[in-house]
Amino acid sequence: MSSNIKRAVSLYSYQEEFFLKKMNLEDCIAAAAATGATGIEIVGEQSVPGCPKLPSDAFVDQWFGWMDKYKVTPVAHDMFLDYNKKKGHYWSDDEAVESFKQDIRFAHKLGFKVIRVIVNTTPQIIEKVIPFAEDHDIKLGIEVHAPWNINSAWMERHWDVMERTGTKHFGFIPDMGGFCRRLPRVQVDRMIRNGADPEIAKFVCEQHEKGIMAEYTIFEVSRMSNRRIDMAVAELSRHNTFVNPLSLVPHIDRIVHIHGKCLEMLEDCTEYSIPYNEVVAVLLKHGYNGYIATEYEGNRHIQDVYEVDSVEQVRRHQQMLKNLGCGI
Amino acid sequence: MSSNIKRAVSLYSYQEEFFLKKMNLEDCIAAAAATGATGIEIVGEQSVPGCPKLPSDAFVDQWFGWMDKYKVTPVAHDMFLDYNKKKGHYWSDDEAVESFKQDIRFAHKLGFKVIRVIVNTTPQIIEKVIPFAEDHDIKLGIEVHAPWNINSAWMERHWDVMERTGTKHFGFIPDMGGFCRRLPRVQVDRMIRNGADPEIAKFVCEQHEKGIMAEYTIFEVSRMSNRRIDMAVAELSRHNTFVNPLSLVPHIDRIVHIHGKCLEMLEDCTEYSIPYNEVVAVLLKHGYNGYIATEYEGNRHIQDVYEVDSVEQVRRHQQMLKNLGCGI
Amino acid sequence: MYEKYMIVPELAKKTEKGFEIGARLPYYRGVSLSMVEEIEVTLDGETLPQSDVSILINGKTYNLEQRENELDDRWEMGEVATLAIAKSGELPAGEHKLGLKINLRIGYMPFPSIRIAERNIIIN
Amino acid sequence: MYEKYMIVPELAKKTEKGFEIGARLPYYRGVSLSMVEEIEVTLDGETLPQSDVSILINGKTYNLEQRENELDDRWEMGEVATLAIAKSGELPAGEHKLGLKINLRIGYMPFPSIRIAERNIIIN
Ligand SMILES: [Mn+2]
Ligand SMILES: [Mn+2]
Repeated sequence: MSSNIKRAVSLYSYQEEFFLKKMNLEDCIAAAAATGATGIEIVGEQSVPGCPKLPSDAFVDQWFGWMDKYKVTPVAHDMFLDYNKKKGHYWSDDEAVESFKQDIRFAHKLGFKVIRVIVNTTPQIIEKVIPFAEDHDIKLGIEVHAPWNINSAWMERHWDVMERTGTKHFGFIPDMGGFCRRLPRVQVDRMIRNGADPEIAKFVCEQHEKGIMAEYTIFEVSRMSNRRIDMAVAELSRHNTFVNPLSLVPHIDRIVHIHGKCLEMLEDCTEYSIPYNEVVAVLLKHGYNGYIATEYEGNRHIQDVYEVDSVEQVRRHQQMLKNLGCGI
Repeated sequence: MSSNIKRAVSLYSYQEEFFLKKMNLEDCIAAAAATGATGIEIVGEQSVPGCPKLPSDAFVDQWFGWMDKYKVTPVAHDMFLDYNKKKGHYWSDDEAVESFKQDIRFAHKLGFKVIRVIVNTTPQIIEKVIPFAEDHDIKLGIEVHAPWNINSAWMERHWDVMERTGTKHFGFIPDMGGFCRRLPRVQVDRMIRNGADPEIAKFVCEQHEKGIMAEYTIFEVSRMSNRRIDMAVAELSRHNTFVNPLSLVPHIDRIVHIHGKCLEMLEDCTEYSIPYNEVVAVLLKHGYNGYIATEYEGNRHIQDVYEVDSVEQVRRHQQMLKNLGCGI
Repeated sequence: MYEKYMIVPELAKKTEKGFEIGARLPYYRGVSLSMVEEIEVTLDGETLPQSDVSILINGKTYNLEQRENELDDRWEMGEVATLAIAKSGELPAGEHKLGLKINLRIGYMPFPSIRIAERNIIIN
Repeated sequence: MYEKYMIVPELAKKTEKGFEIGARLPYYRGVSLSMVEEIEVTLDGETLPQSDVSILINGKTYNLEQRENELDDRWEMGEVATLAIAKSGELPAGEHKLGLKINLRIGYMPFPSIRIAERNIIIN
């Protein structure tokens, strides 16, 4: 089974092993390719020392050598705007634009076609950068990360820029973490390890699955407990949103890339919290034809007590996407 | 200019004058009809004493007499579920279903075709009531009221009932108060009268218009002030949401009715907070063909110091809808 | 909501057992009496026991317990009820500062619906 | 996030001016040194002044003021830096309870990104 949706892996997924130097950059690329994914995404400042400074020609040669060797394509680079990089000084728009352009140069040099724009980037700054992105044929994608959703007020302001400019080089990058019908178990369990009341945790999980608005759950929990850790469990429901996957439909042609967030891939190759089958069905039906890049992020919630196996988690996520009809 | 969108007035809009007995039920119907609206919505428990008990035959005759006299049609009745009507007892599903059925009988007797279902009604209860609604040819519409939106987790659970049952008698009633690009000035001004800091209020309004997520604004205000009234201003941003009107598009065929919320109709017949032109453009483009019922709710925010003129506010709202191509 | 109209001063008067005032329900629809969770009257700064407040509506009188258990009879929107407050001791004729708090139990609101009014009224 | 790996005990040792430990940045990407808002070391329950902590990274040493002003040089992900802590007075050889708090200034986070680690380490 195949479709127009292509599969990629963000090397962010292997951060545990990369952090601990159990895997180097080539190992990450090789592991991604071994899943059958054809695209590579990176957080430049994670994978490439010195980023967003332009990498050396030697590095660039090696990079494209790896792309050839492992038969993968550079897909997306994730950028940040460190507005308060300098203590006590908040960047002017001009400073932010200059930082942004440097990420475009960086991405362009390594062959990426998409830049993941960090969610706090203002619409004005993006509008100023669009011509530069067009010149470098880089599509900018504002990441639609929970608790935002693609129809949020903030995203509507970005949508307005897309509409007004009519550019083909600015769109959305939904992060599938915005479709958590259940609360991620790895997060809840870690909070219980840190002292949260298991009964309250159970209540919060149930309310979330019922679709109760997080503010109501937080209010209820505030009447059950005055402990910060219990309130933190309640707030999981605010940060791990679920919205109807149909919310993507009016924006399908504006989606330039997708983050295939996963926190816990089960042995049967489903994600514990996110009904990928439902989201992917909407994407397929309405003709999304870009990449979904696996973005495993469970490590931070389990590393305190478990051995992290990012490679296996990514493999399962890619297998799931394949099962759902994505990629070759 | 005309379209398939029809215009109604909810008599809820005249609540100030009705409360003070300056207008009786017939006056309200007459005022609605005078705007050119062709449909009537009521909150039964407001307009009809004893509701949801079935009205007397004499009342029913008079009701339909008024409908004929003023050339208007009954459109929608707004119901409630008073789960905790009895102190210390929370209704079972069976009790809720029975109360719901009584509202259906009530609506049916007065010729209404739609029931506005209050937002806290669970999907299970609605699913149990659907056959009864079908028998009475009453369309149930769950009100999508801010801070919910039509793609919220809670609404997705109702959407799931619509999909699974395939019924034509259950859908959504978006309340246009979910499209507040600006915070309602009448609410902000009242809070300033009640002691809120005008500078903080200005900041909150600006953040809201920029599309900043309410939680961020609330956090910022909590660092500026520890006064409850200032926090209440910040929370206005959470309760008066704005989402992209395109969010309605995937659900157009499931929208059974619309609440034309307004809090402050300006002299030029625009609403201060809600960009009706943008929302109505989406509705027209995508073929919504039901009613929009004016629901003026500004009285509660100005009655402390101003004379309320609901009739004029409704007139302006209807004129606005007419200007935008709704109704005859 | 409707705080301004809650207290109906024209109906205020002394009675054998205390005093009466007029009151409107501060809500946009009528409710069964059982949903009126609290009626709290404050006179010249003194909060009076809620069990000393009866409500006269639709030609009937309900004390606190009767009100809480009344699922049928309704306080309709805009209807003026009489609140009869039992109060022993002397109540000087003339102006008094009256406070009225009405708390409604509304199913779809996660929080209690509390409305508070205060005004100077003449009780003769 | 990465609290478990923040302290690198193998690098701990006494120095002329106090002691050293190894440390990793508790974050999923590298940052300029200027974004490391706080490095706070606690030894056996005593919080040591942040101005007494220098960081050795990429072959250079930065004191607090130099670190705050360093916009170019970066602490990359997973890289082990040496924290040199000046401490007068006697430091007995052997096991000590070490606390490390690192606070990062991350532009897209509305709150400070504070991570705290604690472990018993041998300082000889
Ligand atoms: Mn992501
Ligand atoms: Mn409404």
